Amino acid sequence: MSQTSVSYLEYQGKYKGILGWILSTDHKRIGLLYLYTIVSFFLVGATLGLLMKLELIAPGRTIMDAQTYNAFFTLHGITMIFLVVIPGIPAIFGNFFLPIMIGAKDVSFPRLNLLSWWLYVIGAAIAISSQFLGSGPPDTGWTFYAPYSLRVPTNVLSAVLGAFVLGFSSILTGINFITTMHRMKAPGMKWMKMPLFPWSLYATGWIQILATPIIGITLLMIVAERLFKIGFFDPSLGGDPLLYQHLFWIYSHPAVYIMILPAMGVISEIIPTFARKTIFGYSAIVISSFGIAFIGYFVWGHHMFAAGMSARSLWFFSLLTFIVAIPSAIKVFNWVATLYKGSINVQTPLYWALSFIFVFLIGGLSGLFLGSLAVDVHLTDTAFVVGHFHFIVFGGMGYAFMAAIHYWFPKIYGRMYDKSWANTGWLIFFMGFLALYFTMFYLGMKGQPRRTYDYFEEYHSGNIISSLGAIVMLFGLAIIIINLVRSARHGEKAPADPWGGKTLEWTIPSPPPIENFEEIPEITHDPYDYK
Amino acid sequence: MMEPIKKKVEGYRLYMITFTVLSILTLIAVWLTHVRFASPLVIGLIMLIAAIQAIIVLFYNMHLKFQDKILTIFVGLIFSLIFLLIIVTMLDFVYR
Amino acid sequence: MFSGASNFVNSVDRLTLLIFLISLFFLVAITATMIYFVFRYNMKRNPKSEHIEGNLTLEIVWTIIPLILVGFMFIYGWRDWKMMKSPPKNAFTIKSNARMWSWSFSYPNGKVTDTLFVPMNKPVIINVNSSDVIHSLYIPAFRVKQDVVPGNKNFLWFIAQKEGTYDLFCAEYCGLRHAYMTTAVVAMPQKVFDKWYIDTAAVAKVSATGKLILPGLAIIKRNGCTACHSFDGSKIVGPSFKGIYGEKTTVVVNGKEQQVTVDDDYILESIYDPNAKVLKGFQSNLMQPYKDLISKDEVKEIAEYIKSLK
Amino acid sequence: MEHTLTIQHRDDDASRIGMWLFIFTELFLFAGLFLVFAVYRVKYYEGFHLAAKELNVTVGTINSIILLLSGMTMGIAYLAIQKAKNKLTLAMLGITILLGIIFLVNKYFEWSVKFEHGLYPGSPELISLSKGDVMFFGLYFFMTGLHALHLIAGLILIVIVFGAVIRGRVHSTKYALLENCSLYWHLVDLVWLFLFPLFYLIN
Repeated sequence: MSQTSVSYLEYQGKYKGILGWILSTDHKRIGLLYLYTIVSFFLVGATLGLLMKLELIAPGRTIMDAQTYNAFFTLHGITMIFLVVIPGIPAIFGNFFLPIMIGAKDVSFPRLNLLSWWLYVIGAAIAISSQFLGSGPPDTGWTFYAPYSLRVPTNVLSAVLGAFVLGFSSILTGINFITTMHRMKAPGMKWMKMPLFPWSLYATGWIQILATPIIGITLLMIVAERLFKIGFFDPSLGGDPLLYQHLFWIYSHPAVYIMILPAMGVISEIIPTFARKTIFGYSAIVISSFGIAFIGYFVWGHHMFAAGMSARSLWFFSLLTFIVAIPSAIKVFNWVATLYKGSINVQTPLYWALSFIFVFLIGGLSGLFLGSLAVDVHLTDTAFVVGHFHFIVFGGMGYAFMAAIHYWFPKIYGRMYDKSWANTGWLIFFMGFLALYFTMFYLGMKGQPRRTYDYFEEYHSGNIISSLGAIVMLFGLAIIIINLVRSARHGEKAPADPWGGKTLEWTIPSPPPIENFEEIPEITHDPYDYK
Repeated sequence: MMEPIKKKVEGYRLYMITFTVLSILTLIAVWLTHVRFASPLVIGLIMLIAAIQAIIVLFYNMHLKFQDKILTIFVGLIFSLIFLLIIVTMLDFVYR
Repeated sequence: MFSGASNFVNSVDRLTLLIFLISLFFLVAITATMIYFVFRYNMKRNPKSEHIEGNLTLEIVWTIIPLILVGFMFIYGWRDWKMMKSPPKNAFTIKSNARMWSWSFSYPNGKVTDTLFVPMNKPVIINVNSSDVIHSLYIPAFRVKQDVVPGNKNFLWFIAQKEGTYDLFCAEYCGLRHAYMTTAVVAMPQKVFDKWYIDTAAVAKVSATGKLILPGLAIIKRNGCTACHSFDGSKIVGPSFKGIYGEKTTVVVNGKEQQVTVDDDYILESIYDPNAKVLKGFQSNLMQPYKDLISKDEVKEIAEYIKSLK
Repeated sequence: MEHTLTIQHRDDDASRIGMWLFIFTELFLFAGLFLVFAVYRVKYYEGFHLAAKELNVTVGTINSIILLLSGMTMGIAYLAIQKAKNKLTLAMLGITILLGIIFLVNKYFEWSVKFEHGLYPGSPELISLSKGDVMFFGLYFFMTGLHALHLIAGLILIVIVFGAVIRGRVHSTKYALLENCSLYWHLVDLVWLFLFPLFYLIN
């Protein structure tokens, strides 16, 4: 066997053992590094979430005190948003599959890619250290709203600095991906012959580059304010707390699209493969990605409808919020239309993809309530919002992540997982998920505010269902993870193309050889060629 | 995509000319503030001068003129986006 | 839904229902189509797929129709919201002050309460103010909410249309006791309200529930002290009031420990300059000076009340 | 790793695109600050008006010209390396470094004068002034400080390039590093072109 045809998993380079991984500039190994770190953080965040739901199963103190609860929802938010969902799909599957899908041997800047991962680890370490250093875990919520975040004695600084470093990691990944797509597409692969997952990463990359610096500078201002008493946001020094919210959401709203666009890209890959049919409306899906990225840049104000913005702002943001729903709807319609007259092979990834469409629909439609000004006044800052964004962020990114890992697992590890266990896990997870988050819509309509440690008796029954749902969901999650971990080592060997996929990653062996392609392929046909 | 245009870049003189023009524009801006204080017209003029200077720096010093057109389009979009960002935020602060 | 508790309930609920029905239609229609396709065009039934690249007409149709629908939602949402910001001129104005973690309401005649009392069938404006961080005044039953941003002026208004007591929450996370920053809105017929409103003598003695209490307690409740100080010896954020009067305690002054006796002077100092001598084991800078809010006579009443808590 | 040798073919165009993307990010970093500036200028129109008079226009103008001049020398260095005139390149890079340092020294004196007058964030004098003044000087120190940090980063980059030219790692057919360094230096220039009129001139 020649050096180049060795799989990336077995390849022995300059460094051996663990160093061969954490110092590797191979995009596939970096993808897996991200996979392991992100999944670990996800489990931390999920555990915190479960503990919070257990606390809320009954009014009054159940298992923890209010300070702990507040610190938990802060850490849950920081971990899940900055450490899990934002890097999630782009850093793991983007790193692993973007070069392969466009017929390249690696990304444009492999060393920068490794640096991104290291920055991610360092940022994560700083953010997590906030729990143990200084005067106690931060309790501001992941939004760090001023002036509360300026006054509390808890250790807000390291959490903020951690988020800043993580932002850098995200920007570098975005720069790397965009450059790669500009410079390294295989000969013959025109832009409009590129598969949809790389397309979604392209749109995502631009948001990462153009939105992340805003949160960077905002967090730096918080640091300056806490350390040097420059009064950017403190009303007693002449600052305006609403300006903080503007700056924060200028990034953090587009961040939702950093999460959801790659998720949509994954779904756009899976549906044609399992329908054995080319995607319906390729260019509509591409254009809608950019529509989402661009319009999504100007809807941040809908997080602040009750905050006292000017009427003109409200008008503008509400209108654009409704308009940004349209490109997402177009994608859903195109996915469903792709199934029409297909020859559908129902497998685990398709279960996840179809349930993605279902939960994403619920998430998106519940957004209509919140986009509508008069209704939003009642629903904002209640459990309804919590339900809404968990349907979008967890239901969107989380389900797409599950779909992606079940879709590409055979390619990544060269082994197949146990399909019946995978399906069982999916079903239990799905049921638990609905119970957990759907009840939040009901609770929010009844008026239960969010981020509360305690609640009145009238909200008790809803909270019980929700908490039980969390337990069921995590049970399903355990089945899924155990199945995958077992199969990575002991599953039966997978062929190069187990699903009948047509994109480039299925033309190379599983697991991929170290250099991806013996010879760079020449592209002559469309990405989903089932003719 | 984004292939550089092979035409070789001119001589050193270009940089001396841009430097002279940029300096003169700066001096004009300073002179303007001494002539009349803080009328909206003067402020507008000063910002216009800054914008012209920025364009000179981008096109000549940063060689945008000698690169693929797509990069110029990107830069144009970036600046429009920044402009839009400020306008949209100002919708709140001006009319509150 | 449609309880009519305030003038906004029915219009908001109507819009909510409209969006709900449209959403439900799309959810059911799309999901059903999806499931139908999965069965109808299953590999076993349909072994060969057809090659369809797209359809421009369809793309246009399913762009335009949702656009029109959300356009309606936007217009109705905007129209109803406009109403929430256009109070009539003859409204009754109440000032509300939010602080960590309590509410207080002051009425034009100088009355101050911790519970919001409003007359029925009369427009009421509430001008909100915060003395520390961002809070949010939220009355779910009335469908109204307004963030209380320190340094920014804002208001909300409503007409209470049904007699009763309703929950009032803080909806913006504001720290440790955020969940307990709740109180009630009492909507009463105009006559009952007038009687309550004019009766300034009874103000110090009657709480929301109508029970007779010591004047000190009324002042404590009105200023929201109970958000942080308990009467039963349990530690919330600040020290409990129970059994402290006359006791010797250790306080921290500029980082140094010191012994003081809890007497009228210490209570006065703790209220007017709370961060000067902080009881050991408690955080400083959490409590704000109440110098402008509580008079010296009132402090005496508070001290009397604390004395009574053995 | 040996396999990377075959993968990491040199792609100067890629590194230029990467640099431009990074510059876009930097522009947005400053855009956030310009946004803050705009908001508070509207809110504290009077205060900003008066506070801006505290700044020394002469020093600011001199610094502007110095920075523009350094942009010129950087550009000449970039051309010289393409024409294989290494000595001229080194000389020009040296002058650029020098000009950058002069700019920083000027800035240092400008700042220390403000400190002597008690005009720094959190000082008792400043607190006693109007909220507009507090905000103006807060922004002044933060924005020019951040700009100075970028300038220092640029200087470090030039020193690295300087070394690379000496050791022959950057030469007439391989000058991507110098080109990117020059792009970055001009970004620092570009930001100052807006900072200068906003703080010193519009009063």
